[in-house]
Amino acid sequence: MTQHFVLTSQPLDERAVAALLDRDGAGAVVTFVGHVRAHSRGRDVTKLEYEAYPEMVEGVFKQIADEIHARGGVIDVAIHHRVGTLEVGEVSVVVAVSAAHRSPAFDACRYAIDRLKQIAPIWKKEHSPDGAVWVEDRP
Amino acid sequence: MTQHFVLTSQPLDERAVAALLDRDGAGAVVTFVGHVRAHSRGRDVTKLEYEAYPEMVEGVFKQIADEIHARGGVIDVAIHHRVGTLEVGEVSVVVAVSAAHRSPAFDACRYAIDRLKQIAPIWKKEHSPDGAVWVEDRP
Amino acid sequence: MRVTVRLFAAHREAAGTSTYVADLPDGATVSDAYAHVCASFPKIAHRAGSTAFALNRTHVSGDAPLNESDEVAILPPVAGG
Amino acid sequence: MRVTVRLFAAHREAAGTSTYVADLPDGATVSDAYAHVCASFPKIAHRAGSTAFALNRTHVSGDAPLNESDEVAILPPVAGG
Repeated sequence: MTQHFVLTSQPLDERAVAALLDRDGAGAVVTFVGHVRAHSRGRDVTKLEYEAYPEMVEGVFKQIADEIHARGGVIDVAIHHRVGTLEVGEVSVVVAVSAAHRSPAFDACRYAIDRLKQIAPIWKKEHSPDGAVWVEDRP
Repeated sequence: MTQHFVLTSQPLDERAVAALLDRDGAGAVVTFVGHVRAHSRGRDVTKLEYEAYPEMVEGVFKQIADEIHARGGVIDVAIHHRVGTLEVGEVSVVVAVSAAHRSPAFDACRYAIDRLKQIAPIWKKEHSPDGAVWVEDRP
Repeated sequence: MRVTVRLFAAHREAAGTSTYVADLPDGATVSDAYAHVCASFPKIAHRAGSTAFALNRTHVSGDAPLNESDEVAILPPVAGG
Repeated sequence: MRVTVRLFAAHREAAGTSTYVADLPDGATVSDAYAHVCASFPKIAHRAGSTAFALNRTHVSGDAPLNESDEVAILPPVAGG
């Protein structure tokens, strides 16, 4: 993994993502790691299936990073997302941000994951003992 | 490292700290890593010296975690802080929080590092080419 | 003109394909391509409010005009993260 | 009574020691211990507003009463993180 914006079917390694960051001058690195939960909206989850529009995803991740840089205060942003079938506990997404100070690092990391959930062309099918459904309008 | 609240003279490993967390039901893990910066308040920093009240620090970290749990929404909190002499770029502190959802995970991680800087009995001497000073009232 | 339509998630399953080529009149927009999708695959319910679009891998609104060989993507509500 | 006083950072350097034993009258408070520190080590400037205290490893205010063998810590402004 040598790219900042990655969509992959391989397991994600949060430390490798954070290690990609330019840390020159960084006093703060904030990392968000999303895991597959065993329960979701009242249902037991046995596994998740992530599908993406791969040719578009990395451009959207880059757009999110550009939006963050336009707000200022941040040194570097990396976003990696998994696709394919994930078991409970596996990592679906890693967002890492470096900044001189902690406040913009927290703000930017949160902005990145919120924005990813809004606009990244990625879909999720939740498998449970009752069947499988595509998740929509997740907050 | 098998404890949640640690003060150590050994290098910190952010993944090892995050790995301590209880992740049962966790959809989100947020990690804050503090690094020694080469510049601080207009001065070049050559190294930092951290001193602590070791018999008290872990209790204060535990208190911070208790405050977070009282606010609710969080599964687990781990806080590790380094003492001794640190070179530029080295990790001084790692805070990791697991929660079902991302919002309380971000809030709690930020609360923990803010609170640590307010109340943890830890002091920092900044060494620069002009001499060394104990840092006070750092925001 | 002919454009390539990309389908995902529930749309892809309902259509039984992830890509197809739509033949549209000159002057057609992204919304017209979406209407063509819904007409071609009746299992896909037309939901104006909750469907987004991309044209050549960039988000666009439904009134964006199409050109020969464009790639139109019909994006149901996303759920990444 | 005798209490153990812990000193840190600039205080420790000014005093040349990290621990000393202060002999205080019965009824003495944490603030009295701090005054004793400042009197014993003139290089330590008394700064009421920016100095915090711990008694037996718990934060307390200056009016906390002391008992024989207590451990009092004088905490200059902290800078962890």
